Order: sequence, then structure tokens, then C-alpha cells
Amino acid sequence: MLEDAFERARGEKRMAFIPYVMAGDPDLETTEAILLALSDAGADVIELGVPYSDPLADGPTIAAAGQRALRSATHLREVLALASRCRERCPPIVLFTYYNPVYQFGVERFAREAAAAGVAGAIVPDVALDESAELRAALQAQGLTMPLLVAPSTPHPRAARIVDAATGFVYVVSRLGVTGTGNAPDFAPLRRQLASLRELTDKPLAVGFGLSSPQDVRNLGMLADGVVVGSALIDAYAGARAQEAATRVRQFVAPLIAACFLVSP
Amino acid sequence: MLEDAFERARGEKRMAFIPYVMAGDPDLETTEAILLALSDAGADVIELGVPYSDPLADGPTIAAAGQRALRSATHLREVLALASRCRERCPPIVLFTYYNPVYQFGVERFAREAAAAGVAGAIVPDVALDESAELRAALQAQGLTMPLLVAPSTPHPRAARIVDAATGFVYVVSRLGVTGTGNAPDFAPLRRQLASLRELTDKPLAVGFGLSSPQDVRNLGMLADGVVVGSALIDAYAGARAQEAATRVRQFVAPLIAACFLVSP
Amino acid sequence: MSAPDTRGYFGDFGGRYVPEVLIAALDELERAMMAAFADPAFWAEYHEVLRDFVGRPSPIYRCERYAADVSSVPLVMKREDTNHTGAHKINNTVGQALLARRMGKRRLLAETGAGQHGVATATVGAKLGLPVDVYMGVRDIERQALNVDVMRLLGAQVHAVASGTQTLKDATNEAFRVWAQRVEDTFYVIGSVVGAHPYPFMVREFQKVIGIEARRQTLERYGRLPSDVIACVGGGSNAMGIFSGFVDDRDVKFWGVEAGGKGVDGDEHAASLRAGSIGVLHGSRSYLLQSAEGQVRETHSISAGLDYPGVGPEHAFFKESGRATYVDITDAQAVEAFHAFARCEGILPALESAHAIGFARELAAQRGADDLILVNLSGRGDKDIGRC
Amino acid sequence: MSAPDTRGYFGDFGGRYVPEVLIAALDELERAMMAAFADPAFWAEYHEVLRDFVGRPSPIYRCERYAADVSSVPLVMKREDTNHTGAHKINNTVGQALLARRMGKRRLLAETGAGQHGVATATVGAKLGLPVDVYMGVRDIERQALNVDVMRLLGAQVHAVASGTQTLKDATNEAFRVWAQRVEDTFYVIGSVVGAHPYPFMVREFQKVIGIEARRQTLERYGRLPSDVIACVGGGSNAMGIFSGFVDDRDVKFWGVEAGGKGVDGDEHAASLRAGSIGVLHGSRSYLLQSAEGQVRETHSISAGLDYPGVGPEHAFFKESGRATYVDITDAQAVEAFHAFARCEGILPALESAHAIGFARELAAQRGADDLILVNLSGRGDKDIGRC
Ligand SMILES: Cc1ncc(COP(=O)(O)O)c(C=O)c1O
Ligand SMILES: Cc1ncc(COP(=O)(O)O)c(C=O)c1O
Repeated sequence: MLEDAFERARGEKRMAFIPYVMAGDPDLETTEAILLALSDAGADVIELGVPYSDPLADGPTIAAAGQRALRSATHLREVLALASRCRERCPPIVLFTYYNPVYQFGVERFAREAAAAGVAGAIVPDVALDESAELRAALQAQGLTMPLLVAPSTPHPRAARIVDAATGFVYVVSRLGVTGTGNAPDFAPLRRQLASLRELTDKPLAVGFGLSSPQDVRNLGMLADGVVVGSALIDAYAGARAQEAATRVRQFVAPLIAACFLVSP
Repeated sequence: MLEDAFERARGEKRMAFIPYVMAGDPDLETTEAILLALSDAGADVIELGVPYSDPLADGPTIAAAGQRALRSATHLREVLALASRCRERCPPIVLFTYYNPVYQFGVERFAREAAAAGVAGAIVPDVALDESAELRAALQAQGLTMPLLVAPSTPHPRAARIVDAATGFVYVVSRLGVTGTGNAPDFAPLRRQLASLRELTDKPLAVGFGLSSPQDVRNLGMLADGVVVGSALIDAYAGARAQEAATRVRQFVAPLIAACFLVSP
Repeated sequence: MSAPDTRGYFGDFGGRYVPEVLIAALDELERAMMAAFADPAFWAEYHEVLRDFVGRPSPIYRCERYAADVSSVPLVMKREDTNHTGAHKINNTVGQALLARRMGKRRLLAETGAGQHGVATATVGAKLGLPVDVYMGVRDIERQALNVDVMRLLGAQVHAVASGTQTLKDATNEAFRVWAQRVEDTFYVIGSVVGAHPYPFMVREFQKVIGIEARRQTLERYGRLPSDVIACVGGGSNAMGIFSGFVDDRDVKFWGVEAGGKGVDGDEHAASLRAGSIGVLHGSRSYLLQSAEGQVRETHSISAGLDYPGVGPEHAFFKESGRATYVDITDAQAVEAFHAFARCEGILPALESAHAIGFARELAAQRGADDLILVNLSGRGDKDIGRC
Repeated sequence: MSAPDTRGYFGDFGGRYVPEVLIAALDELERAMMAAFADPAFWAEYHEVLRDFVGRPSPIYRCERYAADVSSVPLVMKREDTNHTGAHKINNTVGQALLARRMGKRRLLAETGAGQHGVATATVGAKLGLPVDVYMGVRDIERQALNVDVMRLLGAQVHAVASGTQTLKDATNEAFRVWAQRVEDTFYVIGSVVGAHPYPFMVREFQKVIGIEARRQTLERYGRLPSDVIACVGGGSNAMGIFSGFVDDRDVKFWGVEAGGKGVDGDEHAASLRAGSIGVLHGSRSYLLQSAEGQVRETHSISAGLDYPGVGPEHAFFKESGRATYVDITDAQAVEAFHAFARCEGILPALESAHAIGFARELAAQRGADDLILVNLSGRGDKDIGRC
């Protein structure tokens, strides 16, 4: 499923647009409305965040969204049910979850139920290459992907091993640090890294962390296959619920999606 | 002069009555009125306290009296002037002073000016036998006495040396501790001590510290030659001034003086 | 020296569950650490600072009165409370800061709960001229205002963490986040035998001096080894520090004392090993207190330094292998031990250490003159006055 | 060992200016002290307690940064701050309490100002099972509430002294008064080299361990003696303790640093030697701050432990004989040194010690690499946080 999404975008000479949404923030109804809005707006893949008490790869925006979601008692089970409910009406959904909820749920069970819910894969930010084998195998056994992250600090030989092991796509972290809109990436080195990763693999390269504006998207210079926007999107609908949130999301993503096209190679 | 006072009392088959007054508490005028009242009432010797900032042999009553006196700027010089003013109208005056004011005044000068003021001697509670030689010599050179203290904790051989060195009288401390009315002496051991001191010397033995009532005086059983009453007397006039204070003093000392007689040998 | 495997596992516990952005830094740290550990000059410098600056060796002290009514067993305290800054924490910060300097790092970063580790890091940073940023939960900043003042006097920047529980757990998250941003020039000084590999191993090696000294001192003074070694367990560094000196002495029993709070049957405690389950927190797999859904739980202990939902992976390994036994002491028992020990021995123990001391009295009742109980008195209790 | 003469005089200073009621107790004490001093078993016990309980030897520590900008002179701190209870005071209370036990005394009595000596006495009393009564001025109880809590936790009774200045001077008067009442079963533990003979001598002998250790350590580490030894002077015990280790090394210069308060030209300071005159206070003849009429003056220092109008008689003797030079450091200078030292070396000095440290920087500017300045860091500054 994921491969198709990137393929289609590539066919349309654009980068895939991958919004990140925290499930259950502030309630599941709102998330559902947002998912549908994103789908309508033309998102290619959706990252669906699973709330976690200790999101150490996340900046304040996503961390706060997770706190709100926990207050609405959203955990992995509820997120899977949501994904299942939306599967027919949405582009491919990739879960974004920390490892511990998965571990408690049971790794095998997680893979099975995620597959049953129609989910395309899982990004687990605190499981880097070295700890990924078991989870990757379990997901793969269910036909699910496990994108891995490459960071600016990742040395080249290690990056080669990561892109090798990643499935679905490679998540290229745009800058040092955590998610959040505070400081924009430094695009020159990012472009260099994308070019060098491109030499290593044909797998789609999706860039995330800190992208918030159409200009950021354009700055990627079409070197990436996809663009992840999370914190900025959450900021855009924070405080709103249901249809009101959906409306704001629609307004917010339109120019970003346009920017994915605008760039000339 | 002191010897005469004790002699006269002995002749009258009574103990000499030796009130203690803090000079300048709360002002010199009051002290003067009190001195005259004591004289009228029949005091045999007067201990005149010199205010000092750190009276470590004194309990709360005399310490507080000293504080009040210091607030009226009464120091050694003022006390000597007072003694001089009252000399004609009073029984012999013995200064009760800590060493430091004397030391600052100058030991020689102190002896000289005390003699000039007509004072009979000086009791210096923080100068025990061992440190007393210089001061004693200076006072003696001016014809002044220096009574020394004997405490319940003083070993017998040392007591012998003290009574030897003491001039004027021997000040027998009635109990462990400092001046004050809090706890009355234990009279049985005190009487034993008086008896044993009596074997050592013919010098007058005056008992002080903690005596406050006619009964205390009677409890001495005529084994002493004199009775010092300080804190209880100060309590009796505290808060009053001038003639009012003098009146209270007169009322307070009358039964004490009577008790000095009452005791049958 | 029993090291974890190459992936940083002690048996099933440990590992490296951190974002990719930190992996290179952990690799760099591991390489630098191994090089330093193999370099006698590094250890010479470490020991010189421990001697001159920290005041090591810390003494062992035999209690005269505290448990004399219940037992004739010699009850011996390893006196980490006499260290500069008043706890064992500084052994570790000295080691890590020297390593940071050796690696050419320009700044230090630390999380802190009670503030003891923050103070120990600020202290070493001041001494070495390395700027220090300390992350501390808003609630802890309020509860431990004095230590905040100390850190500031030492020139450290104390940053308030308002997310999550606003305590140590979230301060640690935040420290990881900040490290991820500054990973190139910043050394993250972790305060206990927790975190991603190589931290649990490295911190243990820096705290091992406690056990090495205590073993030598006990042999010298009493001509024998202890029958039992007791230490409180928060993250587990003081316990691992003293245990590791005796790890090959198979007859020496290890007792880790966790914070029983208001009772381990309820929710208000911090006894991860006693009452938790296996999971992943702050970079390693170990025991932790969590909900059925894998959300990390809020904990409670009267002692701020034990108020942490996780525990070092090597303790989890010791628990599974049976090398150590983990027990708990409640708030009330710890407070009682604090008072009794102060009055009987003239030493105010840290409330953390009071947990170990409380258990020691219980164990003493089951031991005799031929045994010898060694307790790690991990810190002084000045910081706890007014709290019990 | 340079003892005072048989009457307790160092030159013209010292003696025994106390009420007769105490003379026998002082005689008894002197005899017991001399017997103890001649008994190797006494010293063995004293040194064992210092080692196991206090944590001695305290280290010497060479500063790396504090005065490096003004001098290349090695600046070495004797670390009394690492002692149990955080100051040199405990060396003395250990000695006196052991002596009290040897004499069969049943209770300890102490005066305290800042509370450090009170805490040190309460500590040793708890350890030995001897009840402790501490006398402390009402104003000091307010200013030093934390130490009051510590004393109470240790089981001591703290008695408020409301007379006079309500500070250390009057607490000392009161302790003498109480001692006079209980002289038979009570040992009065004086906190500095002051009081009537044999206290100044005895306290010095119990603090001499500082100087003996420091001399050995300096020789071992640097192969030479210090050119200068610096200590702050309140009553003078930490200074006398370190000086006495070097007293026969005639080339070693001694510097005593008094509290200059708001300036020794005015009235608000506590510099008895610099700005006082000879007199008698608390049982001995020495320098003190007094009015022309011989009333003892109220003093001022930001550092409670130096806020005392008198000084030990041996210091008066050292001043007269020129063996030591006495200087002063103002409140403002001490506070500045406190901050600078904390930030440069990672050590919070007691405000008392900060006086010595402040002067050390001045002296360092006049010394070079061939010299060596040794400073007695008499205590830790935790107690002073929030006061500067
Ligand atoms: C004195 C003391 N003991 C123990 C602990 C708990 O930490 P650990 O279990 O890592 O020794 C702390 C933590 O702050 C502490 O300050
Ligand atoms: C740390 C410290 N240094 C110095 C002093 C001053 O006393 P001394 O001059 O007797 O050493 C005190 C007194 O409390 C103190 O606590």
C-alpha cells in the first residue's frame, strides 16, 4: 500500500504528503474527522500517533497532544479500532508509537491486530536499527512495513544498513533534536544527505521533524519522496473539536500539498 | 570598717545583714534612695553592684537589673561617684563588680578611686583565688578589702587557702549555680560547710546566693556571721523608682533583719 | 568486571531504546568510555579527584546503638554521606565529567529529581569549567528549592520541566530531548544506572569504588566479608556501586530496598522491582511501574531520590537470576528509621538511605555475632529536614 | 606541643576568670585531660572515631581556577568541609565527649551561635548516648532555624537564651551559669579555643589534627611546606588547629582572617584582634571588642560563626609575639569570595571560611609558583544558602 502511495506521487511529479495526527487528541471523534479531512485534501499516507506517557522523541506540541489524548483514555487498542473504522475512507495509515505500549500489548499480537485493522505499518521512534529485528520480523510476517529513521548524526555506513532494513519508506530526520516547529532544519546539509541516501536506495525517502510551511517543503527541492508535517498541523487544530478541527486542518494542509507539487526538479 | 560592722552584729548576737543592690537600676537616683533606706533599716554592709554586660555569675534577676542599669549609662565611674555621695550616710559599701570593667578602668586606679570614694572593698565574682593576687594587692595597698568566695564545690584544702587570702569577710556561696531565687540552698550541707570553715578561720563568714526569706535566714542557724540577700531584694523593688522603691525595700528587709536576730544559737 | 553483552544487555535487560539521532552519540560515548577504562591515566585522574575533591575513601562505621537492642550482629555503614555534596552521586559525575572533558565536549547536561544528581553535576562542572544545564520537573523545583539554589550558586542553569508528571521521569525525557538537539558538543551526565547502553554499565563502573573500598575496609577491619549487603534502590546506582564490589563473593547476600511508599499493594509507591513489570523506559528494558496499556505510572515516595518508576537493567537481571533480593520499606518505616538512626548514632541519613537502614534493623534481628551486615549509607539527610 | 603555663597563660593571655564554683570542675577537667592526653588508648579511640565517624583524614585540594588569573601559586585547601556535620567543629566535640565519658560525666552542655558547634555536640552526644543541652540566643535561633531542627532531630534540647544580645556571647554566659548549677554530672563542651584554662589549650589539641594532617599531606604531595597558612578567626579554633601543626616551622607565615563586617573603622564588625583591646571575657584574658568602660560590645558579621566579640588567648599571644598576622575581610568581600569560589571550584564554602578564601586571593597575587598557600576551608556553605 505504502509503495503505491509513493509511486502515485512520483508519477504526479510531486512529493507525497504525510500528515501526522495524534489519535484521541482531544478525543477520537475529532481524530476521525481530521483523518477524513486529510483524506479528502489529498494526503498520501497518514501517520497516526499512539499516545504515550513518555514521548522522548517529541517536542512540546506532540507531547502535549499525547497528554490530551491520554486524558481521553486513548491507548493502542483504541487507536487500532479507530484505524480499522477509517480504513476504507483513508489513505494508508502508519502508526507512530513508542515501543513500550507495543511491548505491553505483545509484539506478535500488535502485528496481528494492526494488520487486521488494515494499518500499513509502524514507526517506532525509540526502536532504532539495533533493537528493531524482532519487531520488524513480526510486522513483516503480517505484511506490514516498519520504516526506520535516519538522523543527521547517523554515520554513512550505518545509514546504509538502516535504509537496507527499513521497509515502506525511510524516515529522514531533518535536523538534530525532536519533533516540533521551534527551529527549522538547515536545508543545505539536509539536501546533501538526501542526495547521498538516494545513492544507497530506491526506497522512498520521507523527510520529517520541524517542517511547517510551504517554503520548508519547497526547500527540499524535490530530493525527497515525501514530506511529514506533524507539530505544525497539530498547532493548526489545537483547541478545536470535530468538524471545526477538520475545517482548520483542511485550510492548513492545502498550501502544503500544493507546495509538494510546485517544486520543479 | 567591715570588721567593725561584723563585730557589732556579733556583739548584738545576730548575723550581719548585707543587702545587694544594683547601682543605676533603673537610675542612680533610685539607687541612692534605696541605699539610704537600707541604711535606715539597719543594714550592716551594702553590696553595690556594678553593671556589666556579661554577668556570668548572675541569674536572671540580677542580670536583668544590670541591663536596666546599663541603659541608664551606669558604669564603674558613676558607681564610684554614687558611693562617694552616700558614704557619710551609709554602712560600709562593698562593690560587687566583674573584672573586665575594673581591668579597663585600671586596677591601680580602681583601688585608688574606690578608696577615695570611701568604699570598703570589692567582691569580684570572676576573680577567684588563682587570679586574685594583683587586684588584692592593689586594694590592700589602699586599705581596701577583697572578700573571696567559697563554693560548695570548693575542696577543703583550697577553701583553707581562700579563707586565708580573703580580706574583710569570706563569701560563702550557699549552693551550686548563680545568684537568683529559683532554687533555695540545701541547708544541711551548707551548715556543715560553715562549721568546717569556722574551724579554719575567725574571719566573718557571709552566706549568699539564693537566700530570699526570713526562713532561709533562720535556716542558717547562726552558723554564719552575715547574710547576703540580692535577687529577692531586687525583685521586691523592681519596677519602682526613687521613694517608692525605697519604701518597698524598707518593707522587704524588715523581717529579714529581724530574722537575723531571731535565731537562737 | 561483569560487563553487559555487546548490545548492552544484562541477560534480558538493558539495550538501547533511543531515537536514531542519539545512536551515534551513544556509540561515540561507548568507544570513548572503553578507551578511558583501558587507560590507567584516566583512572589515576578519577581517583585523584575522588581523593582530593570528593574526600574518598569514605569510612566504614560500625553502629553502636541503633540495632544493639535486637541483635549482636556488627552493623556497618559505608559512609557515602561524608562525600563532598553529601551523597554517592558525585562518584559518578566525577567520572562522567572527566570523560566528557577527555572527549572534548563543551557542556554538561543532566536530569535531576531530588536535586542531588543535579548538584553533583553542577559541582563537577564548576570545578572543570564546563557549563551545566540541569533539567528538573516543576514540582521537584518546588519541593527541593534548596538544591535549586545550590545548583545556581554553582553556576548551573536549572530548567523547569512542565510536561507530564513534572518530576524526575519527565525531566529525564526532557534531558534526552535536549541532548538530541545538542548531541555534538554536549555530554549527557545520567544520574543512575539507567538509560541506554552504555550508561548503566558506565555509571556502575564509576560507582563501583564504593564496593571496592567497602570490601577492602571490611576485610581489613573485621577479617571477613559481610554476610549481607543492603542498599536502597531508586535508579539503583548506589546499590549497584556497593554490590559490584562483592559480586564474585557468592556467599554475600545482596538486598535492594525499594520505596514502599504507602504500601506496595496500592498505587502509591515506587517499588519497580517488587511490584512492577518488564518494559522499556528511558532507553533500556527493565522493570517499571506501568499501566496495563504500557503507560508509565506516576509514583510516590516520601524520598524524592527513590521516586522513579524505573530501575537499572542490571538490577532486573539480579532479580531474575536471584543474585539479589528486593524488598521494600514504606514511607512510615523510613521516617521511623531516620529518626531512630539520628538519635542513636548522631548521623542524619538521607531519606533514601533511611530505607536501607530501616530494613537493616529487620534483617539484624535474624543475624548474629558471626554475621556482618554492611549498609550503604548513600547520603546525608540535611536535605530532608522539615520533610519528616 | 607548646602548652600554656601552669596557670593557663599563653604569655599574658588566658588564665581562669570564672566564679569559684567552677574552679574545682576546671581542675578536675585539667587533671582528667592531662591523664587522657598521656594515655595512648585515649588518642587511639579519638582517632578511630575521627576516622570512622567523622571521615578523617580530610583531603587537601588544590584549586584549579579560583585564583589562577592572578597567580601561579599553588592554592591548597584543607577540606574540613568534608567532615561529618560539615565543619571542623566536630574534631573538638569528639575529643571532649570522649573525655566526658572517660570522666563518667552523664550529660553534655554546649553554647552555640550559628549552631555548628551545637550540631557537632548533639551529634557526638547521640552517638555516645549522652544527653545534650544546647544554649542558643533567641536571635540566633531565629537566624539559624535549620540547625535548631538538626539538633532536635539528634535528640538534643535546645534552650533559648533571651538575655543580653540574644546571640552567642550571651548563650555562652548562660552555658557557664547552667554549668555552675550542674557541675557535678555535666561536661561543658566549649566550641572554640576560648573560655577558662584548660579549654583554649584542650580545644587546640583536639583541633590540631587539622594541622598535623595538612602538614603531612602538603609534604607528601608537594615535597615542601606551605609558605603561608590562612584561616578565618572567630573564637579561633580552626585557625589554631591548622596553625599548631606548623608552629615550629618558623618560615611558615600564619594569617588569621577576622570578620571585617561593614568595615573595621566603624562599629559593625567582629575583628577583636584587629580592632579590639585587651580584656577578660568568658574566663580568659585576651583581645575583645568593648567600650571604654569595659562593657562587651555587640558585634556584626554576615557570618554567624565569626560574630563573637572575643578571641582565643593563644591568638592574642600570636598577635603580640608576631607569630601570626591578623587581617580582616568585610562582609561584601566574603560574599564575593563565596560566589566566586563556588563557581570556580564547585565547593560552597561556609561564609566563615569564605573570609579566609577571600584573603587568600589577595595574598596569592603577591606569591609565586615557588610558594604554596594553604587555606583552612573550615566548613561547608550549605547553611549559608539564602543568606548571600
Ligand atoms: C542519597 C541518595 N541515595 C539514593 C538515591 C537513589 O539513587 P540510586 O538508586 O541511583 O542510588 C538518591 C537519588 O537522588 C540519593 O540522593
Ligand atoms: C565553618 C566554621 N568556620 C569557622 C568558625 C569560627 O569558629 P573558630 O574561629 O573557632 O574556628 C565556625 C563557627 O561556627 C564555623 O562554623
